[in-house]
Amino acid sequence: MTTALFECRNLTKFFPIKNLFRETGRVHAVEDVNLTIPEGGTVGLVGESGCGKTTLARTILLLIEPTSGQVIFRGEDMASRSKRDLRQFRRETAIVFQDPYSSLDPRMLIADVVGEPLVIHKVAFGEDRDDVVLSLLERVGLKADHMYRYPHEFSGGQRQRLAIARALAADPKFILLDEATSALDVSVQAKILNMLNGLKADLRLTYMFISHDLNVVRHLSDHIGVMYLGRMVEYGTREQVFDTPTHPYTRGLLAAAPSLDPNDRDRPREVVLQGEVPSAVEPPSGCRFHPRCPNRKPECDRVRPELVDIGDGHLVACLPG
Amino acid sequence: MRLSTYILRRVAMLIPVLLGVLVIIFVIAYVIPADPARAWAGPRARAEQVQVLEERYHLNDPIYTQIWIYLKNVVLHFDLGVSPTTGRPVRDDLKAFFPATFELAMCAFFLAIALGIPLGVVSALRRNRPTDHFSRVIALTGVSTPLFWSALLLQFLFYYKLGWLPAMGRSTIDITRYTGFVLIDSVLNWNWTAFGDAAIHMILPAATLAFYSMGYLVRITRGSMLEVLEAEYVITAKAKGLPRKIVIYRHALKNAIIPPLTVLGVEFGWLLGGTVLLETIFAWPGMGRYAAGSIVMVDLPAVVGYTLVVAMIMLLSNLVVDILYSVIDPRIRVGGKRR
Amino acid sequence: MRIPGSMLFSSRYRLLQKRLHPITKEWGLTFYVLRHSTLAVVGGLIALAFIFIALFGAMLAPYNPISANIQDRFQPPSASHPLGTDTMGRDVMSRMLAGAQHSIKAGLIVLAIAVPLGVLLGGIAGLFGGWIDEVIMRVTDMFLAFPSLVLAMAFSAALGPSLFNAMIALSIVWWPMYARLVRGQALAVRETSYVEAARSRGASNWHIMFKHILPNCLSPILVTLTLDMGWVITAAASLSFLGFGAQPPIPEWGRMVSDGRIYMLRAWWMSVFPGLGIVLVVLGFNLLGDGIRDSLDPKLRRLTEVTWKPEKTSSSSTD
Amino acid sequence: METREDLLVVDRLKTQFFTYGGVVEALDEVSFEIRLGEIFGLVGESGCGKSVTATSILGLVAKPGKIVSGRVLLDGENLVEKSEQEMNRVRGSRIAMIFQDPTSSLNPLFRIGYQVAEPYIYHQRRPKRQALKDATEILAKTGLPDAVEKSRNYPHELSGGMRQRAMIAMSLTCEPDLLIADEPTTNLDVTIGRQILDLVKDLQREFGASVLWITHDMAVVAQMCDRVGVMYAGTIVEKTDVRTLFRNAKHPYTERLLRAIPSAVKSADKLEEIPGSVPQLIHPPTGCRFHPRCDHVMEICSRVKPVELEVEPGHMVACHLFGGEKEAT
Repeated sequence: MTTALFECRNLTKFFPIKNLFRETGRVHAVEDVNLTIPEGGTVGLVGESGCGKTTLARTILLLIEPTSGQVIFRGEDMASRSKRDLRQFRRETAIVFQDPYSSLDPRMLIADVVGEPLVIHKVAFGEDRDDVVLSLLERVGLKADHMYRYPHEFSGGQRQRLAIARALAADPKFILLDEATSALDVSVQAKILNMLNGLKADLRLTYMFISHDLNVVRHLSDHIGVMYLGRMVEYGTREQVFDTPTHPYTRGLLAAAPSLDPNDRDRPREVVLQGEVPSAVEPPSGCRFHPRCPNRKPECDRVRPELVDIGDGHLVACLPG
Repeated sequence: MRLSTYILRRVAMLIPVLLGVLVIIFVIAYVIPADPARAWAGPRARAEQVQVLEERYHLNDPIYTQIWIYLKNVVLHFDLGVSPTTGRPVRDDLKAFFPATFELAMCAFFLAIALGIPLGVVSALRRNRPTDHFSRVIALTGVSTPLFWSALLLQFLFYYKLGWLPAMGRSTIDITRYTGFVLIDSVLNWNWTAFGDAAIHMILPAATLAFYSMGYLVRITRGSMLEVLEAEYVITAKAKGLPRKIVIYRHALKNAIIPPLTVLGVEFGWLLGGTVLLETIFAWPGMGRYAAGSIVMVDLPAVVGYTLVVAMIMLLSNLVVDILYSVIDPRIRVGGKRR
Repeated sequence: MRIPGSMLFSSRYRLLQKRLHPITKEWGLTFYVLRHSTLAVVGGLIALAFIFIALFGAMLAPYNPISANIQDRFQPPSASHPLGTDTMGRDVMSRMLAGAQHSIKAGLIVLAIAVPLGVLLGGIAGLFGGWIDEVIMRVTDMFLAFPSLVLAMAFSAALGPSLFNAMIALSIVWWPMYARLVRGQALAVRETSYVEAARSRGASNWHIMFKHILPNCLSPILVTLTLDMGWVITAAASLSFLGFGAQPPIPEWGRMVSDGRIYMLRAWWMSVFPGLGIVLVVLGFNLLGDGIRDSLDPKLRRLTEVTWKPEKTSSSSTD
Repeated sequence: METREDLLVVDRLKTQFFTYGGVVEALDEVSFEIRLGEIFGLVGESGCGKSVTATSILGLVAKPGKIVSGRVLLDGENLVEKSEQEMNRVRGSRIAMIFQDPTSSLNPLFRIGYQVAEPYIYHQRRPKRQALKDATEILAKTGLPDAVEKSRNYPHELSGGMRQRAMIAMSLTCEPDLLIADEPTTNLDVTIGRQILDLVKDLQREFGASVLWITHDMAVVAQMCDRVGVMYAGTIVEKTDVRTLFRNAKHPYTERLLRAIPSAVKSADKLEEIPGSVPQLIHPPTGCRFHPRCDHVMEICSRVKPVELEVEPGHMVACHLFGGEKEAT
């Protein structure tokens, strides 16, 4: 088996809600998450807004400080490191965001945008840097004459290519794709997804892919985690999660996603999720999903289910019964 | 958050700012000039006289002691000290001059709002048509014309050339003073001649002041209205088939009024600043003229007292605006803190 | 993967040219939009004329602006004195020509002090946030709690009335506006994903300040600066009018209005023309500022870009 | 297929935007018809003119834009020729619209209940008190929990899903004949979006309204619509019933687009790509607007705009692959 590049142990992030004088509450954004990202793999993270997937992503990259827990990168705990000690970590990790419009500084030339990590890490300057930028642009399917332009001259898809080129500068090992294709049209998305797959193979990258679009996650990832209200409820390989979904939430989520087959419309859906995601400030007790769960048991509002291996590393947090 | 909690919090936040304001005034007033006591005592004063003054005003103490003494007097006795030039308590002087200034500023303020906001709205609705051009020219001229010059010009025109309006002063008829506000007092006296007289005296200074600050309101209102007219909720309102009047005056206007509303506090501050110039020109017996005179005389207690009062009015007007804002916009109360 | 630099660009010069090209193109577009707004052009011309007069006005003046000439007192506008003469027989036009420099000096000095101070403090407040932000913003609140004219009056009275002191006084009350502007912009920029991307790669606060926040503040500052030029000139004139700024015999315009005040009936031109001068100049800067604001408006730029063909634009096919 | 009466006929609609940069040809002779009681889907990528079609139908095209030619017939009446006042009686009453983003489409300063009640007040002249009461009823119908209480809330106090329910309630107040839904689930989460889809379908059956469903999501089309029009760069390239579209798409664009979607059924490593990118509509490609990106491009494609051909009953395709030149010219 491959080794783990990233490991999160009991990672927790609470955001305090303060008024002028004291803390009045906490947003339970991420709670007690354990996750392993194998080197060379792609871990997908799905869940609806407010499930904590974006917070988890930022905590893994230590863009926000975890409340507790460990972020282990190549066997070393990074969460306890000082800012200066994180330089190498920062060099080897990168992030690509959803919105192609706010992710590029409108006042910077493309050469400066894409070359920024090189300058931050003092890898290359001046003409050398421009050479690297040029090769990066070619990697993502752009041309040399795009180098001296401003971001507003590019379309959404091209901007996303630029964001990927910037992520690739300074040779990272790990790229976090935060809804990286969600703002794009289908035909553009297809190109970007194909490119991401190609880059991964060529440069031996490790991805973490966050999306609400189940089909896209399925297309790209080999392992998938499903989150609900700050907790991981199911984790397994693509086949385990998509073919034999076990947690009621996963099943409901999969059933809720419209299928491309018009004949499915007449079939009754297996699980229909009612209601909305509760507030993360005062999350439900016990299993966080119990108020919406179609097959809840009496003890669900008291007992917190742990992630349990139900075979071949397929983890599910649901009380047996 | 409830509205009352919100207001209490805003008031609590005023106190440190007010303290800071006081410190700033003190630093300006008491540190920089070389020898205020000598200036007050006059050029031929003997050294002992200067010394007496220095002691009376604690000029030889360190600045924090001075601030402390001043603060104690203000808070405990509402005492702003005694003006060395007039020999009267600053509090009494300000009390005598405040109504005139406030009356003028308020008249100008409401005039500016009453003209500026509708003009801005109409300008936006008739974008790039003659009405729009007209109101934009008015606005631009307003903000570009120095107050002192337009005041002089209007005075020259309406008094000297046409003789329609009085050039100076606040009123010529004596009436019993209850509030100090001539317009109100004349009504309370049931004296309409006095009211007319006061109103006529008010026209020129108030109009000058209003014209100056109106321009800004026109611009902000116009810009905000243009933006709101393209907002999606306005399109929704149109798609609902609501009459045009309802779409514009209910859905659009209520939203468009927010940005001009938020600058009203600042606007009022400008008006107060402007009164210094206007009161000098129109011989208006208000605080502004008093302050200008005191500054020339290096009358520090008077200057500090005046500035403190003005700063307080500004902070209060900003507070009122914030409260109004939170009444109109329910979203403001959520976070408690905007920006 | 790497291609040696020498193969790509034959010389450093070509590299520089390539890098500068898009920048000049951006400014070219700005200028193009600006040029197509009649009002902005008028404003720009007034501003230019004013700067020209400020630089060379003293040389152009037909009469000595300072020395008295008693036999020519209170001359109405005529061929020899187009704007009349004042109480000491000095030519009003000459005094105005010679006095322009004081107004522009006031504007430049005030903004030269207030802008860097405001930008620095606002940038620090916005970038670091937390208690630093809290302290800086409370201090700006305190300064903004005074009507600026009153505060400037107090300052210049404390420092002693002179034009230079009036400028110092105005700078002290002017910086909070810029601090607010830059802080607001910094807060907005700090939230963007390009800053987060930079942070994720280990960028320092200073990198973010100088590479992201300040460049993004440039256009709003430019607009405010132009508009403020007019405001500062008015404020300086107001101070002089009240006797806190320029002292006689300096021919500052606000002072000239003040000097002519008591002679309005006898010689209206003494006050009217200097005042008109101020109006014109402030109007000019206002028009120019509005024009610059419009020309930096992304909506208008996009619309105009299509008609603007500075050179052949190569189209790209990948997306 | 049984013949049903057409409720809305859009006939060679041409909407253009007159900007400084030139004329944006947003819609180029778009034609389709919506039958009584059906859900008609308009699908396409961003900028293809879906939303402009909706605003054109309602007569709400934003300023530099204008309907240049064509007709919009609602029960035989041409909406394009109607005056603003006449249109106001149609909008919200006979044709209602649900927008994509419920957050920015609800006025932040008014209570939900009042906003829903407005059509009652202004179209049906109900007294305000009655209208507000009726508004809570229709809100309850859309599945808003605690409708009475929620109707007194401001939009920012509700979740995205609840806001969209309020938008739907608002559109149903006057029992419109036609409901235009402009991507109403795009900004919502998967499970909430599905609830909204189910809701609209249920309400459509109950009210018997026709629906024009605008979306970019093929899966939503598959689950929601009876018939579909596929748009590309301001034109309708293919128009058929939904099952035919997914089984037997004919136009090269539709065909490729369907294969570009990462799908649950086929897990290919590589997705289909369409070369090139969507053209600018200021100077759109001549002839068939898709020809620069098409694999099957022929000489005629760049010269002549293809007309719609019925390749099988009820299946219209605008492509030269399926028809001779004689019909086109």
